[in-house]
Amino acid sequence: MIIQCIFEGIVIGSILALISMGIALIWGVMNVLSFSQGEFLMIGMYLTFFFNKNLGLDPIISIPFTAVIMFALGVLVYKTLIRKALKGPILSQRLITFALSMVLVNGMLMLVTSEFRTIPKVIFTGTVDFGFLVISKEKLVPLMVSVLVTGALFLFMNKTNIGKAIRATSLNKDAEELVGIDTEFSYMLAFGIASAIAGTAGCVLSYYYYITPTVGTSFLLFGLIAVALGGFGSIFGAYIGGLLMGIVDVFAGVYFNTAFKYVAVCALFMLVVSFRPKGLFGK
Amino acid sequence: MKNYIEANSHFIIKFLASLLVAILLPLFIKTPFPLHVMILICIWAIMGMGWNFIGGYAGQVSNGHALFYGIGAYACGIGMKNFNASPWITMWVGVIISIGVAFVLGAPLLRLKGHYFALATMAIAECGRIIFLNWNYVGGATGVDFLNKAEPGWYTLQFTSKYPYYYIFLTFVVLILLLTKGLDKSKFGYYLRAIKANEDSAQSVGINTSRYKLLAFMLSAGVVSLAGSLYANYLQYIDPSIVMPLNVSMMICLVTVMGGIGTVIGPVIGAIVLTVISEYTRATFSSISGFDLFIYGALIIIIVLFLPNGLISLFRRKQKIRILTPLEMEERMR
Amino acid sequence: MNRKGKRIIRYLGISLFLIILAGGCAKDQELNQTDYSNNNKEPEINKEEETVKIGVLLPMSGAQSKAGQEVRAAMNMFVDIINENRNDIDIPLAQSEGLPNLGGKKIELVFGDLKSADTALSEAERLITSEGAVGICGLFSSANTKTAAVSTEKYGIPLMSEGTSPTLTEKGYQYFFRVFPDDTMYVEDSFKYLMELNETKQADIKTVAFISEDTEFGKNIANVEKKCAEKYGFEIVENITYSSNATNLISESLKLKKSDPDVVMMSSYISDVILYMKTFKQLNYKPKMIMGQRGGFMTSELFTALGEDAEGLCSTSAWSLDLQIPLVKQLGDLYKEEYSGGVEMIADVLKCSTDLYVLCLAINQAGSTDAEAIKEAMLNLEYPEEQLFIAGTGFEFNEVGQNTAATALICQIKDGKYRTVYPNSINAYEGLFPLPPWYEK
Amino acid sequence: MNSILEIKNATKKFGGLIANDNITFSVQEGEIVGLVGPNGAGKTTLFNSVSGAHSLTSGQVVFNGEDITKKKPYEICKLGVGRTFQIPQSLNEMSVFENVLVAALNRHGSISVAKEHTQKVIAMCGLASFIYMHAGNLNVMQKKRLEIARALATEPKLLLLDETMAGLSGVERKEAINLIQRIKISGITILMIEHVMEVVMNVSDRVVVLTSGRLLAEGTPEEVTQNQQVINAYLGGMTN
Repeated sequence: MIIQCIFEGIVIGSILALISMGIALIWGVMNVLSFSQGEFLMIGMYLTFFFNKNLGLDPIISIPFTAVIMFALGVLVYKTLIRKALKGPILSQRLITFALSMVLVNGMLMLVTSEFRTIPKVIFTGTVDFGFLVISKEKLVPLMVSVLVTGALFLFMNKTNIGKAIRATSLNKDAEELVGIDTEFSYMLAFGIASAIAGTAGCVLSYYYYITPTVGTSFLLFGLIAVALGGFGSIFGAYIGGLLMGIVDVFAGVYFNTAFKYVAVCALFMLVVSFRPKGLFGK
Repeated sequence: MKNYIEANSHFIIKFLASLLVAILLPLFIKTPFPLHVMILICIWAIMGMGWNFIGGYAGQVSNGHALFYGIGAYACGIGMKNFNASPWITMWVGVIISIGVAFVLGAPLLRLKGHYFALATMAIAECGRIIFLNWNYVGGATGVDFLNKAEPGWYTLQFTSKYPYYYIFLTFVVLILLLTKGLDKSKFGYYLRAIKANEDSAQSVGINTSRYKLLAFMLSAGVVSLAGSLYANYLQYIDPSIVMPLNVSMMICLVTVMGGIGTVIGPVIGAIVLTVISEYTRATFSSISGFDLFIYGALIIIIVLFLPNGLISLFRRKQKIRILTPLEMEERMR
Repeated sequence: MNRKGKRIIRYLGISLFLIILAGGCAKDQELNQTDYSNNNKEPEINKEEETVKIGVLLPMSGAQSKAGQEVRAAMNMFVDIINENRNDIDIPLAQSEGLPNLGGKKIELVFGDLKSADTALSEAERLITSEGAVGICGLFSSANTKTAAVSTEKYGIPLMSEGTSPTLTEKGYQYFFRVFPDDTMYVEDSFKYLMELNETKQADIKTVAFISEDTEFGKNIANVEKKCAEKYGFEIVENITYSSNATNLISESLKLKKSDPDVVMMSSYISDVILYMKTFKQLNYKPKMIMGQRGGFMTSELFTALGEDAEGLCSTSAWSLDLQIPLVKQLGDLYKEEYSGGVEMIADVLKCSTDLYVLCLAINQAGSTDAEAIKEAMLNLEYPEEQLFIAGTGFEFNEVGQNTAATALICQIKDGKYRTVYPNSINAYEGLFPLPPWYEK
Repeated sequence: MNSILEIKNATKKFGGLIANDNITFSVQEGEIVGLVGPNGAGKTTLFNSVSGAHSLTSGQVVFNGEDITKKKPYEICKLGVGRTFQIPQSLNEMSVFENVLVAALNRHGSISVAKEHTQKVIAMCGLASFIYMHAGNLNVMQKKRLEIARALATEPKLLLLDETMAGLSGVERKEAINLIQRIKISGITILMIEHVMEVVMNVSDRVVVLTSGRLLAEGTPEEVTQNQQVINAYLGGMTN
């Protein structure tokens, strides 16, 4: 039973990690708390559904397409809204993303009504039953994809010079400009990558989850907490934060009380933040 | 006192004029729906002003004030249902409980800065909602409805017509507005603004920043809980999903930012504009699903983008940055 | 932002704001001249209105807006049947135009948005006072029924709701009516069905588990289920409450799999039902029987989202397409072809539209839109037995507004459609027990 | 004259780095003490320890006979220690008047009394013409002057000045020296970190020299300039 809980916890944690990494990227680089990350996840799911229904693509195959479209959407949103908002007070940046999430949810609601859709058949189905541990192949997909995406993001941020530029921007924007790095480009890129990651999370999640305009909101709150748990702007910290959230979510539910499992998760967050005000890996 | 009036004459004239309008307006309204909107405006104005103390003046943006809103509502609900106590008493019990909770939570919370503080308050409000949802004494998910027609209106604060509700809520709005005006130019107000501007340098000039932040947090908790009690009596039925959801916390913060953060009448302006837009978009566009919230979100984006300092910047000329001529300096020195 | 730009925005903003305000007030004024200064007596709706307006509250946004649209279509169907002369349909008021006893006045629906429980209060009030509704019905949950009742009781307007919580009839509402059974009857029925399975098919069901979501809907049913389980002697192995906006339902499913009950009774909305079925499948766990308490089980999306995974799911219900009454098939087909764009009629949709239909019957029988007269007519509603299109023996409302003649039934999904399995008086189809596992080994 | 401030073997470590190593000296009431030393000698760290911005690893700070090592910045300020920051930390969204008013409120509860006091301090510091300007819009010299005004408004007994002369032109420097002398006359003891030797030598009564976290020498300006260790450690490069 415990092994099953650990496995399930890691799976849920890996999806939460995908969302919290996107938030950590935006938070770290632009110090903006993005409330619309949940909605990018939802749009990613609808894109996957669209590809699956009309072009018959399995969610995994549609990951690259969804990621590219979401990247473009992220850049568009950055150019139109976030860039202007960055000039205003910090608080209005957070409210812009909150209002944007309201617009996206209800816009999608008007477009495609709130009907619950699912992806009928996927390549990896069926379960492998070891008696004490049942591994469903559908659950392996989010695990693998999130490890791949984290690795890719880690390499990109540390190895490529564009990635280093983005990381440098998060440390000190003014020094950046003096050195001649175009911070606008880094911001746009960061926002684009974050929404692309959320889109990938959407593909992965639509593997076994239902799709409706309001699906993003519940993932958003726990993605935010996972980021704060992991630490200010540290992407690796967000990944660990996401995993931790998933495991605590399952264990609290099974061994404590299912109704109060989210109270346990919030209690963990309060505990960590009171001892380390900047989160586990925060600078 | 004389120079106080002379100094704030500008504010007093505007205040009395708008008060007159607020008092006379209901007499021209025939159907209760606009009156319902005005009552909501009062509620949101009180909440916005309450939140303004901690979010606006002290700069510690909290996204979890629905917790105190819920405590105030439940204090009245349970008071009426189980103890048959008049809301005039249970309202203040709710305020005291909220201040207590704010004091207990304030100490660990206020050590956090910026986004962390916002996320921590959001997590706590969500925990509060879940706890109230599964707590059978307070009716849990079935909520508390206290439609009690026995005692007369003034004792149970339950009336068939809307006018008494409106005028009672309006008096609360005026009282809290005057409280804010008083505190704005007081030591408390200056200290909070200093904390918001630069906490370290504020501390180096003798301000006990953690104590003042806690005071502001407790004051804002009390005022928001008051709004919760008033709204509970108007709605006469409460359950956790009405009084403690995440979007109520966000709306409280939105009302103040929209109006003009850290100003005296900012929250009131924000409450008026936002409530009117949200109620009327819902009433007129109710046929297409989701359209009214779509418009609402879009309007908020437009306002926040083009008027970053809030709607109040429309009505207030920017402070002139000028250097005093020597003559003015002489005259000021005397 | 130079000063001239700011001044333009200022005037633009104020004028826009005043237009919204004026538009809103004007819309209310001309629609309804009733004077509200002396507020405590009921609003006298002047008689020359050419149509009888009925307020309909539906969830327009959020997860339930699709169901809202289906209910709206069904209600339009009933309004057309009443307003036009449809002699091919053999139910009262069909063969006449409008309400004969009110001089042939037509029925007109006015709609409001049920975004959340507190908007129910203001929307109900808006429909009554600004739109002049003489009665309120719609797709209610128990929670928003209570807030809507605050308005309807205050203005003395009949409220028809299918919120199934038994507490609704204990509140002493004067003008509240419910055509179909409440939770207690549904849950009693599901346990009687289990008893019958034990007798006729030696299913020897002994243990039961309850999964209920943590809002009003789930909580009420959980309490009733506990009482009935003790009454009928079933052992409760698990009683799980889960948070309705959970990101995953794994811990709940694991606890269920560990306790492995004979029957799982589930009261959840559609999103959780889909998630549970998928999670059960991933854990390779198939309970012997899944008995849903309506909610998510009574939605058209259950079939589209789950496909053949939905086979064998049972649910309590007040109505089913395969009732052996010709009228049922006729109304079902009319709805499918002309109103819902090919979506099958499901129980919840019929229940809400029947509320509307019964309200019109009462108004017609009372011959006026006055609430007391409607209440009188409702309490002794005459309805010819052979023209019934719902289960049960007719419409007999007791003084608290519950239709005592309504009966519940149990149905099970077989090849993509709900088939009635209990009571077998309505020649039920042979139930399937226990359910086959997910993957044939 | 009794000593107003005694620093007893103050040590401050940031992880492995020893910023202050066992520093002991005292400041007498009413005098001006210059704290000099090359960059990175630990001068500002010492200031932060005295004013409570961060705690000492070991050692003790006594002010007017009261141990203030463990106290918080606002408590120390209330006791009578005003300080300025090396990089001006003014309250940028507030006007100059409000900046100083906030500091004046430290001693005077009522707003009106505090306002009068603020007027006097602003006039004394020569900021009267910028009274309604936002602190954020001031230039460096004005911001440094505002730092002094804010510290003065708290009516301190001891004033810690952190490089208030840096970046000032000839005329501005004279005004600053004049201001410091006026402060001294009003009976406030001054401990100031300064790089501008010309100012330190003819303004301060005594000079304390720090190098790489340790106390090198202490004495009147004349003694310090002759002290051989100081010359090769710090003044060696100067050819005057």
